[in-house]
Order: sequence, then C-alpha cells, then structure tokens
Amino acid sequence: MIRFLLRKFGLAHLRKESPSTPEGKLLHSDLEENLALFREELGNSPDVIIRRFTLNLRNELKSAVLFIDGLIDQQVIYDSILYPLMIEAKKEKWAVKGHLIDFIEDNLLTVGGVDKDDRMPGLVAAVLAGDSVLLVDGCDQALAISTKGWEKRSITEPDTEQTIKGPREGFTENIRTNTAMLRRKIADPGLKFEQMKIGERTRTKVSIAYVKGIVNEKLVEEVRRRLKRINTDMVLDANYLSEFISDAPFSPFPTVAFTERPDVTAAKLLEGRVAIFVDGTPVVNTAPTLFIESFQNPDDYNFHFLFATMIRWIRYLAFFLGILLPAFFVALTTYHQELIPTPLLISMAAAMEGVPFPIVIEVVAMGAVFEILREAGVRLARPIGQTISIVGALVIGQATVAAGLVAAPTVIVIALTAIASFVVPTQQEIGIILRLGLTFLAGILGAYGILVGLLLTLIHLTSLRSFGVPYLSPVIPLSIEDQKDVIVRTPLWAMWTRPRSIGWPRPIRQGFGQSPTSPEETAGKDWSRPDDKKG
Amino acid sequence: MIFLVILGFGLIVVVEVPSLIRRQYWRELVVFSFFIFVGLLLTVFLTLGVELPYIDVGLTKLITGLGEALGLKPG
Amino acid sequence: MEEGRISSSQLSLLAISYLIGTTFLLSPGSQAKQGTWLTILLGLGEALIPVLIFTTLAKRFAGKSLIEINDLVWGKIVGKLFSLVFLWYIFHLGSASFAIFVALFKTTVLIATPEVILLISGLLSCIYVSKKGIEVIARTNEVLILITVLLLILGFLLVLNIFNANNLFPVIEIPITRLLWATQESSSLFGQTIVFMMIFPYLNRRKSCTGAIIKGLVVAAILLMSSAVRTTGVLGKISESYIFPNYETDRLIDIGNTLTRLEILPVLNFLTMGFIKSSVSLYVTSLGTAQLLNLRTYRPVVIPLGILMIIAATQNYPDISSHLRFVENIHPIYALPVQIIFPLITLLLAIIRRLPCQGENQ
Amino acid sequence: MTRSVVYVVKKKWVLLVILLLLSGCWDRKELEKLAIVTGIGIDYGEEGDDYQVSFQIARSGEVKTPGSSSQDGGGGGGGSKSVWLLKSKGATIFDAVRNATLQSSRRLFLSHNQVVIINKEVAEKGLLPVIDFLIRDHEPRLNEWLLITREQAETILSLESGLEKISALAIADLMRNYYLSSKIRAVNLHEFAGTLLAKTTENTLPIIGVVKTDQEKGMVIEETGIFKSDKLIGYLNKKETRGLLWVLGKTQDGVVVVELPGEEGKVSLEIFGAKSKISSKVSEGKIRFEIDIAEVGSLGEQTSYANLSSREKLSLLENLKAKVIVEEVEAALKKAQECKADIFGLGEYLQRQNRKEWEKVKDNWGELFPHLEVKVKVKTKIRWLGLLTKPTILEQIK
Repeated sequence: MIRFLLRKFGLAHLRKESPSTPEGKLLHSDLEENLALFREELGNSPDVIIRRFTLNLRNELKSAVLFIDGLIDQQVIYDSILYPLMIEAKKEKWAVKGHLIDFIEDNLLTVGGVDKDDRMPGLVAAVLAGDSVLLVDGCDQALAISTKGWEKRSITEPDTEQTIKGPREGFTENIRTNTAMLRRKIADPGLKFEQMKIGERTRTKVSIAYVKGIVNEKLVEEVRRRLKRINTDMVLDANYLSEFISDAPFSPFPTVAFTERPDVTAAKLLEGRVAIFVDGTPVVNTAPTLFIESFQNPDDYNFHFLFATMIRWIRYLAFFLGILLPAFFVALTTYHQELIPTPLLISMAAAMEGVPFPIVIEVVAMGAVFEILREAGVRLARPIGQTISIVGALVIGQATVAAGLVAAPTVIVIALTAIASFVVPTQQEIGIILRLGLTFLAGILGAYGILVGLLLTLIHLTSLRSFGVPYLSPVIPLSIEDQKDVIVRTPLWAMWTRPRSIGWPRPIRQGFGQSPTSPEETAGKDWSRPDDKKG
Repeated sequence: MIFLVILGFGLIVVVEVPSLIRRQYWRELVVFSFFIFVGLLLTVFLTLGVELPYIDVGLTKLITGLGEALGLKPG
Repeated sequence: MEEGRISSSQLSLLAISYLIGTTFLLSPGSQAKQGTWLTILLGLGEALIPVLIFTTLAKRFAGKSLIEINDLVWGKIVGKLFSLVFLWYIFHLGSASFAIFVALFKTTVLIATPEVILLISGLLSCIYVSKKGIEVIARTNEVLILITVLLLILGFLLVLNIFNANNLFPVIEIPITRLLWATQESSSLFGQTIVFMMIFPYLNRRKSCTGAIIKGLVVAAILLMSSAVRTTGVLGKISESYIFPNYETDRLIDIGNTLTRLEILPVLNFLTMGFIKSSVSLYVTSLGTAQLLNLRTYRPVVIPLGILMIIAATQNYPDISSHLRFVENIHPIYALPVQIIFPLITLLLAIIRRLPCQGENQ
Repeated sequence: MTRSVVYVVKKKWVLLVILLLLSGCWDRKELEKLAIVTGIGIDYGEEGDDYQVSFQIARSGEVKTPGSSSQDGGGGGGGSKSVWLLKSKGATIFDAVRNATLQSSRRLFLSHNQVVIINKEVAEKGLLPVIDFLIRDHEPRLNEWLLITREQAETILSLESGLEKISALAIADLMRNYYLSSKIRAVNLHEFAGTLLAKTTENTLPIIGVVKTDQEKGMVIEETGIFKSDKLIGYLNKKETRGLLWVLGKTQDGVVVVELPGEEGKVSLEIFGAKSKISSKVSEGKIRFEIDIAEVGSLGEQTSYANLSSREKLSLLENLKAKVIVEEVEAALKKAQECKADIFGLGEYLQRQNRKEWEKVKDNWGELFPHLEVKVKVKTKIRWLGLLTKPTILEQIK
C-alpha cells in the first residue's frame, strides 16, 4: 500500500536512492602523500591528531601515528606505541628481515589488536572507531592499532525498571560492557553474539544475542533477515531498529520489547528469545514479544510466589481499570443509570448538580489535563517536575470542583485511572489511546460502544503476531502448562518447561519435581535434565 | 442523507479497489462492483423510503403456499 | 483462499457460540412452557441425524467445502443451485442475528439511536474479523465464549435467591403434538451447524469434525437447557409472555438492594455471541460466494456482502413478534431442505456415483 | 501480508471515526438532567376515567450526602423538602407520565422507582390497565412494590417518613422488613403479574394507610387486600394476614402472644421460623387439603410471674401457641373462602399432586374453593428461653 501511495505521489524514486559508498583508495609509499589522503578524508578538524616521529631501526624513518583525540587511551599510545618505536627500537641493532611493517607488528608493538590494511576506507573507519593508524615512510601499508578508550557512564540501576529486591545493575551506552554483563549472567558457551554494523553514517554496532540450543534457529534467521533489510543512515537508539523490524508497524501494541536490565535479558534469552544490542544506548530489544510480558515484572520472581501471584492479579486489574474506568463511568452516568444503586445515584446526582458540561466532555478534558501534567512532570528536572505535577493536580482538581466546573466523581475517576495506568508501564501508550477511544464510544453508544471498541481491540490483538508467535499466547491459543506464569506465578521449581510458543526446540528447563522435600525422600532422586541425557 | 450514503460507499470503493487493481484481480473487481452496486441501490431505496418486502413474510408465504400445494397443513 | 487452520476444539467452541448466538435471547421451544428444557434435550437428539449426515458427507470428501462437493456431485448447474440455496440460508441466518440484536437494543438500552448506527457499528467488527480469516475468528471466539460461560454461571448464582423450583412443575403442560413441534423447532436450530460444512476443510485434523460438532452441540444444549431452567424457575408462568425471557430474568436480579438491574451485562454478553454468529455467517457467505464464482480471494466480497446483510437485517421482519412466530412455525420447515434433504440426497448420489474417485481428494 | 492487514485496521478506524462524526448521542441522558422518580401514586382524576398519577421525585440537591461536594444543590429551589410531589393527568398511565414533562424541567426517570401506590377505587376497577405500562416499558424495575391505599395515593406519597429523607424509600424498606412482624404481605410487581397468569391462584396486596398523631401524620401498613383476578374484592386484617403468611411459609419472625390459663399476665413467644407443607387428597370425588405448619421459636418475654422454665410448662406453651396459629390460619381461610379467592395457591398444589382431578375442576375452581375442607395441623417448638432461666424474682415474694 505504501508503495502504491509513493507511486501515486511520484515519490517512488526516493526509495531507489541509497547512500553512496566511498570506493577504496590505495595507500602510497610516501608518508606525506598518505597523510594528505587522510587529511582530505577527515578534513583538518582539531581533534584529528597526527604525531610525527622518527623511527630508527637500522636507518632513520619518518613515521606518524594518527588518531582522534578523545576516542583513544593516551596511556596505550605512549606506552605501547611511541615508547617502543622511539626508545626500545634504538637500544639494539635489529636485523630487519621480511617486510618492515610486519617486523614492527611482530617485534615492537605491545598492543592487543593490530591489523594491517592498505586501503583508505578501512583505515579511516578504524580511526573513526578509536584506533590509531601507524604510517611509516616507504611502506604502502599501515597498521590500525586498537587504542580505543573513552569516557563511559558507570553501571547504575535503570530508572525506568526499578526493582525492590534483585540486582541493581542496568545496561550502559557501551555495547561491549553490555555484552560483558550478559556473559557474566550466562556463562554458557551456547550464548552467541552476532555483530553487524547498521546505519550508513553512524555505522552503529548492533549485535544479535541468543543461546544456541534453546533458541529456534528459524527465529534467529528471521531476525537476521529483518536487520539486513534495514537501509538507513542513522541508528541512535534501540527504537530506531524496532520500528524497522516489528511485525505490525501500525499497531499501537509493542511487538518488540525493551529492557535495560541484564537479568531480564538473560531470563528472556534462556526462554529462547533473541536480544538485539545497539551500541550507544542502554536499551536492548528482545523478540518475540508476548502481550503477557508487560505484566511480568522481575520482582515477580524475587518475591514469594503467592505474593507475586497476587501482585500480578492486581496488575491485570489495574490495567483494565486504567483502560475502562472512564468509559464505564461515562456509560453508567449517561446511559445506564439504572445500574447505580438508588442512594448512590441520588448522591452522585447531587454532586453533579449545576455542572455545565456533558460528562463525556468533563472526562476527556480532565484526562487531557492529567496527560499534560504527566508530560510536564516527566520532561522537567525531577524535583521541579514532581512539585509541578502534584501542585497542578491538587490545585486544578480542587479549584475546578469548588468552582463547580467539574463534578467530584469525575475527578475521583480520573485520578484513579491515572494511578492505575502507571501500574503497567510498558502498555501505557496503548492505555492512553484505548482509554480515549473507549470513552468517546461510551459517550456515543454507552456500554454498547464500549463493547464494540473492545471487540475491535480484541480482534486486532488476536490477529497480531510477533516474529511468528501469536501475540496473545499462551492465552490464545491456549496452552495449559504455560498458565504457570500467566494466571498464577507458580514456585520456580514447578516451572520446569519453557514457554511453548517460544522455547520449544528445548522445552525442558529443569528436572521435574524438585519441590523441597525431607532429606530421606530426596535421597535417590535423579535431578539431571531429561533432554541432556538424550543429547 | 443520500449524500452521506454516496459518501460512505465512495469511501469503501476508494479503500477496496486500489489493492484489487494493483493485483490485477479483475474477476474479483467485477463481483465486488456488482454487489456494491446492488447494496448502493437498496440503500438508496431505503433512504428514499421505498417499501421493500420483508424476508420473513415472503418466506412464510412461499412455504405455506408450498405446504398447501403439497396438501399438507401449514406449520 | 484461506491460509488459516483451526483445531477441532476451536471448531466445537465456534459451534457453541453459533448455536447460542441468538437462541439465548428468544429461547427455542419456549412454547413448551416449563418443558422448554425437555424440548431442547429432545431437539438435540433429533439434531444428531442431520449432523451425522453432513459430517459423513464432509468426511467422504475430505478437504472439500460444501460448494465444491455440490459441484463435484451434481455437476456445475444443479450444484451451483444447491450451493446458492445454502448460501442464502446462511446469509439469512446472519442477517437475522443482526436484526434480533437490533430489536433487543431498540427495545431495551438504546431506544432513540437509529438502527443504522447500531447495525454499522456491529458490522464493522464483523467485517474486520471476517477479513482476518477463520483463524482469528476462532481465537476471538475462544475469549468471548470463556467470558460468556463465566457470566452465565454468575447469572445463575445471582438469581438463586429468587429461584423457585415449584415453577418447574408440571414439566409437560402442553399437548404432545405441540411438544413434538417445539422439539422439531429446537432441532432445526441445532441443525444450523451445517454452516460449518464450509469450515471443515480448514480443520487441522479433518477426520475429527463429527466429534467436534457433536461436542459443540452437547455443550450448547446444556447451556441452553440451564438457561431455560433458570428462566422458568425465576419467572414462572409469566416467562412465556416476555419476548426476551432471559433478559427479563436478569432484570429481576436483586442482591441486597445494591446489585440490581444488571441486565446490560448479559445483553452485551449475548451480543458477543451474536457477533460471532453474524461473523461466521458473513465469513462463510463470502467464502462460499468466492468459491461459487471461483475467485482467488474472498476478501473483496466481504464488505459488499456485509452491507447487503445489514440491509437484509433491516428488511428481515416487520416486528419482532412476527419473527418469533417465524422461528416457531416456519423455520423448522424452511430449514429442512438445507439441513437434511440436500445433504442426504447429495450423499446418496455420491455413494451411487462412487464419488470421490481415487486421487480426487487425496 | 502484514502491511495489508494493518491497512485494514486503519481503514476500519477511519470508517468508525466518520461514523461517530455523523452520529450524535441519541440516548444520552445526563445525570443532572434527570428527575429521579422514587414513588408513583395512581388515582382517578376528578372527571371520568382518566388517571391522575403523582410522582415523588427526589430533589438530589436537597438530599445532602457526604458524597456530594457541590454547594446548595442547584435547581432545587431553596425548599427544604427533599422530595417534590408532581401530579399529572392522562388518559393512560404512559400518557400521564409524558404529560408530567409539561411541568417538570427534567426528564422523568422511572428506573429507580421503588413503590407504586394505587388508590382503592382504581384497584376495585382492576389493576391490569395500570400495571401493563410498568411491565412493558423497559425503564421501571420489575421488583418495585405494589401497595393499595384507601386514601388518595398522592396523600400517602406526600407523607413524611420519620427517618428517611425520601418516604418512598422508607415504604420500600418497610416492605423488605415485612418479616419483623410477619403481618405484611409484601408483593412486588413481578410476583403480582406472575400470579395474574396463574390459573387458580389469586393475588393479595398490602394496604397502606395514614396514622395521625396530634401534630404529625405518618404512614402505616394496615391490612391486606384480596384480589379476584386483578380486582380488589376483600380485606384480611393483620391476624388473617399472618394466617396467610403461615400457609405461604413466609413467616420468618414476629411474636405470638398467649395467655396462660390460671395465671394473670401474658407470654410473648418469638417466632424463629416456620415451614408449611400443603398436601391434597382426593377421596370419592371430594378434594381435601391438609396444611402442615412446623414452627420453631423461643420464649421472648413474660409479663406473668410464673416460672415457665420447665419442660411441661413449655410444652403447654407450645400447645397454646399452636392453637393461636391454627386460629389465625383458619380465620384467613374463612375470609378467603368468603371471597371465593384461592389466595393460598391450593389449586396449584392440586395441579402438581393429582393432575387428573385438577383437569376436571380447574375451570370452576372459584366455585369449588369455598366448599373445600382444609385441615390445619401445626407443630410448634420452643427451643430457646432467651438469656433467662426463670423470671428474675424470688419465689417467696409471690
């Protein structure tokens, strides 16, 4: 359809055009010319440093180290490049055999990553990535020496996903740190990362993470395919990818999940999902995503299972309240007054005496006010934000009611809705959309309108898929054994299979029947995992 | 009112037809346009207040007629 | 034409909703007064005949829909004629269920709202889900049927305090002939499952169709019987003078003078079932039309047929009571050819002509 | 695929939005624009057969409740009365209801109507024309209470209740708590209509009247009216009313007062609950009924000095109580048979128990009923004595 529109508006050619790729220039053997090449590629911006020096092996050679200031670790450059080349090299008379560059690489440089290249693009890319390039006069090859090192944010707890118990660490902007954190969680050789660079200009490092043997190979293939498809010039955040790879781009429901927590990522990988790390953002995409995941919080597994179950029910309740409460309120007070008990009805009528607007308008307006306050609170610096939202809410709530512009019940309903909508953070955006739509429908057709709205939503949800997995599973299609983590949160020793719809290649997660028992019963029990035995 | 009806049907056509054309589903297009036309016709009649026959009544007549023809007692 | 596949349990659930879709509102065989539940039971037994006939037919031509079977057995012209009658029947069912719910809403909840709005807003969901295909219909139905059953149980508990078992007796108050007729009436309602002849090909295990349908029938019958018992138990004599007995029963709910007038909930709940009925009818009609005219996809005809369906809904009957009479007196006969005669003679001819020849369906 | 599917989604919403834009809100009735009717009174108008219907409408503004934060309830007009009695005339009830909107600024909302009070004359002419609207229309609730009054219905509705702000609610609560005395036959609309359809059973409705104290007037449930089909034809006094309730098995509480032979003072025995079992026998063409009533109660109070806490005394009391109950039931029976009205539903028991006989007699049941012979058997128990074993008084004083 999009293609159709594009053709209609004669924009089709835009899609053909793709960013131009620089062709590979070869190095010369003369140092100055090479440096000139680099200058024309990189321009002479102040942060491009060229350190000239003379390397004297058997005879003096003009050389230069080229790097970008701020991307490199000074210590490494001095200790492992300049010092050996300028000082160590003098000490004894070398018998240089073979190619000079190779000789230097083999005998002098005491750095981990060194690779040889004779074309500009690779070298420029290396320099931009924080390596430093060693050029020696007379050689038409150069060494890209890895001297990466820059300021990093330290590991802190993510503000978006706080837990009461459980680990306090969250991902950082550095992809290596993040992958390392994941490795620390999963010390299994099966954990694989696949690196690729996406974004013509940003050249962002993106790596797919999955646990071989648990994950469904087809899924990984699908993720690869979708990522390869992407042809954009910048990737600055995980969302830049997820919008490209999600199944239902127009659906308000997230078909790719986000998290900033290593423990959550690890858990999801071990269920058979795939994680997508993006360099430069602490947010990690995981797929496939189920609707139910929005209601599963890391703390569910850190607390006692009865409590966790209760909390989960509370979450379901809150989600539905957040979506339905205003609509129900409108429907009840403008269409189905007979449902309200008589005394309550009379007192509500008393409260609404002399309120000028229809209740729909009231509800929608108050909802809008609340959203404004919330947005203001989020964007502003935290202390100011809180004061603003609180004061604003209080003042507006109080004043409007006192002035008789809005009935007290409306304010109560909106407040309750607002609080409820915060309980399930990942579904908030949908919450807002659905709430508004349903409220309008309720205002026009009453409960029937609500029903129509809910039906459409339900149909949409049932038709959604995330990387081939039905979005509503394990509820629809129903799989009984997966209810262990949906309706209730059973004890961990009882969750002995992985989610049917995702981790099916290796369904068995742990030995069956490990419920703690008295020692003598436990005695001759075999706890090894069935599917390990078979291979 | 008529205008609204036309508008609605126009909307449906705009929404449905392009994809058919793009996929060269000519046969489907014909069927679609036939049904749509009938629908439009009937809707216009209804909006103009033309008395259309009721289905149940017709069927009742038909079946009782048949029953008598076959000499059975009507249900 | 249709990529989706559904499991046999999903089929049974679909059958349940299809059967109780409208029947919940105008309960079948209510002319049998206290004996309603009995007529439903007998009707279930009688309904096994058509069900067995057409499921045998379906099994014989595994993977073929009724339309294709007709073409195979009767040849192009006669086959298409039969298919046309069948499609008309389903189309009529769909429009009727639309009409009934409009009637319900116009008399109870939304008096002033023009029918068109109700119809269109209902039609939207039906078109939407029908375009998504059978798989989505089945899954949506799973949720709705779950809610329905829960609400039914709830409804039972809520009327326990006004339930009077004496109202259930004497069971048979009407002459036996009327009882039999009522039985025929309810059985003809159960026979509506013939609609699934178009859906059998999309079962993932085709042989299981008979079992699935019968399961559906039984559960639906149980639900209907329980609601009939509930209605007579609560309303007593007056129940037969109401148009929507079930609705009236819920109007009487009164728990501690606070939980009262809950009728809107069951109304919406029945509405979901009616939605499924209309959707399945719309889907099957479109699919059938597409097969009849050998189109490549049924999706383009969904919207036009939907519109025709709601037009038919407005033109279904002059008033609801006349429709009740129709369901009571005419429908049992009207349904006979589609539900029993056509499938039966098709089956016989197929046996005579030794169809399907080998390699025609496998 | 995905793309087209999603496109379908968008399309639908577009359609829906347009639909909504086209549509107004037809059935919307804003809460503050409703006149919440709590009670309906039905009288004959002055001239001819047209009705005067009076509506008791709650002035929500005046009914101050903690929930309501809006000051001085808007349109109420400073009148301190928390209800507004609106009278309107009409050829039919519905007509009158709609005519009421000629006077009321707000739409009359019947869904919360609690009681329907009907004037005696109307009841004698027949209730069906009155209640049909109440049953047919979707707004009124089926479990609203029906009452008959000898006064004008409007005067009853205009009475003030001692405790409640809205007297109709008070009446409704009276009906709900009928069992405290078991001297009220509380019938709601649905039950009444159901009984109308019954072949043999006749209806009974409570009669509400006015009790005058020196300064103010209050309402009181006086007795019970007997109906023949839908026409009021006779009355049961309180005693007979309880007799009726005994048979219907609706007696759950209340007090039976007996006098001890030979002692001065009375003993009031509290009823804890009663069951009734009705069985019909047909022998040589005569139909006999037997009503078994089993009652359990306690010693509630004694105004005599005797020490009653001995088994034989108690069994004596039990017998006395049984006698009283039998009297009550027989009184009710007598009255019913005078009126030729089978208010106990004996006919239905006959229908259930021996069908053939019923088939024969069902058509002239009204003629047959007065001559039925009905045996009343009562078994009573006194299981509890309250908190005292014997009267708090020394033996030797008396």
